[in-house]
Amino acid sequence: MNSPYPILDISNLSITFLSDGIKIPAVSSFSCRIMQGTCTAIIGESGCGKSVVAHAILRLLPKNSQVEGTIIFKNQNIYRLDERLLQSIRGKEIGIMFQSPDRALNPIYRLYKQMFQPLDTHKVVPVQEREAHIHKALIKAGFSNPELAARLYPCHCSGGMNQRAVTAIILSLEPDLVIADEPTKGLDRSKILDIQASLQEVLHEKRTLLLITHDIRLAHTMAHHIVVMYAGEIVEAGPANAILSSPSHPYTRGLIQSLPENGFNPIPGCAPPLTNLPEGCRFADRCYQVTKLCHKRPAKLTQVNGRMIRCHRY
Amino acid sequence: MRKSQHKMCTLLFLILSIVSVCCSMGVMADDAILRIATTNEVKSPAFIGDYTLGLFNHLSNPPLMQMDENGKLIGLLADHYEVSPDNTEWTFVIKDNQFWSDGTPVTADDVAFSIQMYGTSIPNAGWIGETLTDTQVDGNKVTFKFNKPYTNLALEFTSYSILPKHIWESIENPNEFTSTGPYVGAGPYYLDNVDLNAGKVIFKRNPSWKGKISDYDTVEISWFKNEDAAAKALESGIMDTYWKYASSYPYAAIDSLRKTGNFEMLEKPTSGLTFLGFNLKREPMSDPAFREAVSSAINYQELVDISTLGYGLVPNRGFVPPAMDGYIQTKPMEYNLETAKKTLDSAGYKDSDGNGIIEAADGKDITLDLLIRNSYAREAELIKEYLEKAGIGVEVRTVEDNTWFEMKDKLDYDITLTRTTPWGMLMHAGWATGYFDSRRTGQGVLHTVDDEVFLKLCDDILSTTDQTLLKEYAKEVQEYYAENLPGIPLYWKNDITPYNKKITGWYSNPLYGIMNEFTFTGVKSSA
Amino acid sequence: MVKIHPAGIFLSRKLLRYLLSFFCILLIVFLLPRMMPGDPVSNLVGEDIYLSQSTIDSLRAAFGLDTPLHEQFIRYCLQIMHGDLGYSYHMHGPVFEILISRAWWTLLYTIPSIIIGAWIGISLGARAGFQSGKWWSDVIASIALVISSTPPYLLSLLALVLFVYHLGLFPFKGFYDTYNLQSILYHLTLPTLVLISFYASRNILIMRGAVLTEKELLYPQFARSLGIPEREILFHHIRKNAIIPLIVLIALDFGFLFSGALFIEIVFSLSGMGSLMYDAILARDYPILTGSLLIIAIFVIIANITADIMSLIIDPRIRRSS
Amino acid sequence: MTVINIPSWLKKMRYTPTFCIIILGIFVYAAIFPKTISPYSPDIRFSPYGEPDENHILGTDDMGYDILTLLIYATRISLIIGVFAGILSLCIGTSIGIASGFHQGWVDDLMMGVTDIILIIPKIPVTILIAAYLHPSIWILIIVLGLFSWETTARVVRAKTMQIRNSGFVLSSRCLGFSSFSIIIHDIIPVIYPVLLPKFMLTIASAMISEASLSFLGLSDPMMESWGKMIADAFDHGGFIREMWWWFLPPAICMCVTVLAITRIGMIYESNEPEMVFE
Repeated sequence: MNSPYPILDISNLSITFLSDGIKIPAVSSFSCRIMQGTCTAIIGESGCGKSVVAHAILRLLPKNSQVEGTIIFKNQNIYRLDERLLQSIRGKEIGIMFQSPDRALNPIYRLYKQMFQPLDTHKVVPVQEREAHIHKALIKAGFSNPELAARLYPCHCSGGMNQRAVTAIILSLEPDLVIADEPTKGLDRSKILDIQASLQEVLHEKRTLLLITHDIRLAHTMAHHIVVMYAGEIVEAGPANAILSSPSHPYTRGLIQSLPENGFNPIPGCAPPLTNLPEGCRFADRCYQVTKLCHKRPAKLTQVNGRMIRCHRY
Repeated sequence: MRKSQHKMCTLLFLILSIVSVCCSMGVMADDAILRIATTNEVKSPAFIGDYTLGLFNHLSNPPLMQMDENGKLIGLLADHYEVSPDNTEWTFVIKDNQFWSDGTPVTADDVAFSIQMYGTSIPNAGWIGETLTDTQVDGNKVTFKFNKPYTNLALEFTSYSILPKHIWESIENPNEFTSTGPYVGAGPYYLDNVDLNAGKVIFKRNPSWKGKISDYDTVEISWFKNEDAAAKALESGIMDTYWKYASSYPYAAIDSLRKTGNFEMLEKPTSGLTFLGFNLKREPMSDPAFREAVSSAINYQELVDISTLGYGLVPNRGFVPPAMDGYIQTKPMEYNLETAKKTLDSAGYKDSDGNGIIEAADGKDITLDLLIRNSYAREAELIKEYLEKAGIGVEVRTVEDNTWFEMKDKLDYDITLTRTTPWGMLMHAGWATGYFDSRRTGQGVLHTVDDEVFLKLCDDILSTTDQTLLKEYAKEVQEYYAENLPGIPLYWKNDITPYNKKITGWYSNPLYGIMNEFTFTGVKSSA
Repeated sequence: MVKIHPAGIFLSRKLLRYLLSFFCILLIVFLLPRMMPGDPVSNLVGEDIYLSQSTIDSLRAAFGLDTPLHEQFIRYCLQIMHGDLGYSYHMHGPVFEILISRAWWTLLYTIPSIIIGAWIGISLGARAGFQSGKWWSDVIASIALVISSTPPYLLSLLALVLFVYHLGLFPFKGFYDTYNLQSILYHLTLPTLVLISFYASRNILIMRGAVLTEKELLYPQFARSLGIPEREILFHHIRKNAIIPLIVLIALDFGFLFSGALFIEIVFSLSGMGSLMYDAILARDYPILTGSLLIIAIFVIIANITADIMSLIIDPRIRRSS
Repeated sequence: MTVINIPSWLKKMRYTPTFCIIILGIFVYAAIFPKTISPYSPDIRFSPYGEPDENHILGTDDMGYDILTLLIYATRISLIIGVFAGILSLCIGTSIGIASGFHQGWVDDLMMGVTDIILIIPKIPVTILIAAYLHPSIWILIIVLGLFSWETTARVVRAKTMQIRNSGFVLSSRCLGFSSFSIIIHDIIPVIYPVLLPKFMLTIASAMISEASLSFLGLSDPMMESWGKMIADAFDHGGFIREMWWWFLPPAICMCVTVLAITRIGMIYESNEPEMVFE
């Protein structure tokens, strides 16, 4: 499964936001290598910084953010690129599906125009074939009647239709790396299966997928590699089936337990506020195997039989 | 960003090119054109119908009589006039050797036709239509017969321009007749073009004019809609002089005009003045003692300094200024707060509740309703301050001109501020009687005095043309004003007319200032 | 799923509303001048002229003021039906011709000002709103604010003194000296530039406010993530969304096209519609006042209709909700 | 990401440039206690048309009053008229705009019909009417200025409301059963606010300006000293012909600065943090 070279290499990325004079460390020392053709899933509670990482990859963070660390995409450092080169990568080589598709689409344009414009910017296909290309992408995204769908306005469509519209726009540009940020949020069962099918299609076409989700079942079916994040840090990372079948970090084990099919018992307490993080391990006051050491010293990420864990017990 | 910036500079380039093309126009060659600036606007190109055009067209169609610089009536189109002893028959002898601009000679028929036409179809000449019974023409004499005696007909006939019969007889409604094209005139210039869009009236030299001629073959009168622009145009030199009917060049602008160094000032005392009018039909204004107190509470010297910037003087009780003939010396107005308070006290107006304001008989504070038009706001502020110092409460109410006319006619005010004009002072029985006689209505008149003595005096004046008797009556009228103070004059003033130093030969008369034939035939350019 | 929006019902209801408001306007436009104190007949002549009572009565009859008000109104409505706006005794001419001759000149300087003012307002306002962090966007916003918060009369006079008196670039007054194109352009450049600065400053402020709202939404962010350059995001995406509030205002400017700019006409002594109506108000010239107010009312209604239709076309969300 | 919650407006107040607050403070102080900071009392007259010199910083006007004293005493009326008329017109305009934008159908038609009619009524004749029949006190002026300047605000607000009427968050709060009134307060006004702010600023400016043009046309009460009246007096009494900049520019500058300060304070509510994409 591991192909010859990593398409994306993030090394100790840490992002802090400055809002109203208060520093918020959203992500601290996040590093991960994503192999070409594989699907990596980042899972964790909402607010643990996983979406921040997704947006940092394409330099879409707002002005009040400070970013340290390097993100190498196809051995180009994203944060060293000039604006023009970055624009040629965005959409053409890395596509990102935003969380709330309703507000991500321009309300006053028909779907056809919103798909036509990026194709025209990146000149993906010659002009005469664009019509056919758009229809093909719409069908792939799950629209039964592409001519009708192309004439729709976002405000006239439901949430699910807009989600599929966003997918169609991204896939029509045929990017090498697709970042899906919470694709299944707020969707019912049948819609989730549709999204899952189109994501499978991405992998089928030998593209890389970075899945940001809190839906562990989706991660289980799709991902080859899983990264678990908690309060801005990686607590556990490794091959998917190994981590999901035998989670070693207490937080991961708690996540698995909280699934409906495993008894539905959630982890007590809630994540610490990012503005005043505890001394030791950030999961200390919710961990059932907590020791005095956990409260004093923060744990370091160590390599333990093929997976990375941040816990004093290893 | 390239495409939109490209568009931006093309637009800027476009605007700049238009601007540069226009500025290259520069100032046209300055051939012999006399340019007069004014703020009297011509509203429509109706030769007779428009009020302002009526003021200008004396230049091209001279009336029968005119006034010389010290106010005496002398002939213009007519040489002289005779009056029958019972003042009902007026005979005018027309000067010979006068020709219309289309070459035909001016005849007595033209005069007869014009006056009859005015009588029948012009609103403000309705009195001619009602009283003119017969018109006789023989040779160069015209005799008008009226069914009632007139003593000041010569004065009235200084404002009715005489029109060529052979042109105007075919026009069935002359008051509504409008045309911008050339009008036939008998004066030194004829009216060539009325151009509302350019904002000017152009007079060209009358080819068949036999009299003296000035250095200018065109006269352009341009009107501005605000005094600031007019003053700046004058200072910049593109205008030669400034004229406004019955008012002076703004006093405040005189200093900056002098600073330019190329203007002289023609200063002439005028019979136009600003006065405080009483509503004599209301308490306490009807009480002469109260009016006396008000008259001594006003600081006249400060009013002269502020309103006329020194180009005026403290008035006399006789109301009529020295600029009018028949003026007699009366006691000057004097400002004395103590006497004002004492007169109020002795007249029974006590300040019982000690709040500084006197009370009327019913115990309530006296607060006079001072109704003014907005151009008198400054004087009203001062009057309010003076009267309140003397113990009389004042409430100032500013209204728009037309509202003032209506409220004044309904006598819905206590005291008011308004002005007289040279023409108004001569109206009715003359010496400002037109403003006070209650039998006479009109926009600018107060019609507040219905005292028998005064009315009889007016009728006496109206029934005689004997100059010595008129002098006597004039003295009686001025003594009546000094005695009863129906209106308190605030200041007498001089009218200033600035003119370009390089131009000489200006002549000004009390009625129309420099707009008279002497100026337009005597003006020489020394440039 | 495309809804066939009931254009017919929607437009007919709008039509009924505009007919009703037109009738109310007809009533107001007729009554307002007549409610003002002051009598038109006495304004026919100057301050010093004496009108005998018989002349006044004959003139009142000629003006048609002697009949009771409701009769006058009915006669007035019939006149309107035949397209005759009546005769003005103050201006000595039929109202329609006077309005047309004055309107032609007023349009000559108002139409270019509104169009260029709108164009500058939209492009500069959008750019200032989009790059609101930059220093020059705050500079533009403050200049626009200074211009729109000083009295127009003061600004026009300052322009007159500066450009005409001191620099001598432009003439003092009038639409032209000699009736030719170059003279007209020479005379109208400064008033138009002053009027453009008024319209442009207001449009800049409104556009900047609207773009600031749109800029922070999600769809520009998504477009950026698709690699669309900033300039296209601004022009294609944000500006079209943000223009709706401005369309309403610019349509209203076109609506009041005929009323001209009174202060520009007073300062630069232009005899346009603004000063015609102002003089008609002062002289209580009922026919002119009623005629011009009626024309302006019709244009404002048309402007409002076009504004509604244009916002329907541009924004499907409005189409869905009406 | 819960943060210790200081009240949001206080937190944001720190960010408005403090000189705006100081300037507005000075003007409000001058409006309330003019006596304390004005060099002379307003009814003492000196020599007219005085140039600015050491004892008259801004010179004297045509009646000899000290211009700086007039400027200070005029603050009160200008501020009251500008702000109150602005607020009145904004409230009417916003409520009618939102009501007709939110409730479609005959409500919209009725409201917009009324707006069209009031839009067409010319201001000058109405002011003449009012000046003739009522004694023009300051409150009547505020009501007139307020009642005749809200139409454009109403139309702008209506256009914006119709735009966001069907967007997600409004629909969601609707199906949560919120009354339309609370939807308006909590959902629609915050979104409309950035468009409303420039309109509010323009309304205050136009209220002060129309007060100035009324005094220029001579329809306002001469006893009411305001910045607008000062400028109008300067034009009527030769201030412009003699190019006495120190007479009519200071009131115009005060007007601009007041409107700038009020807007700048208003701007702190213009949220420029981007819509949080990460929740």
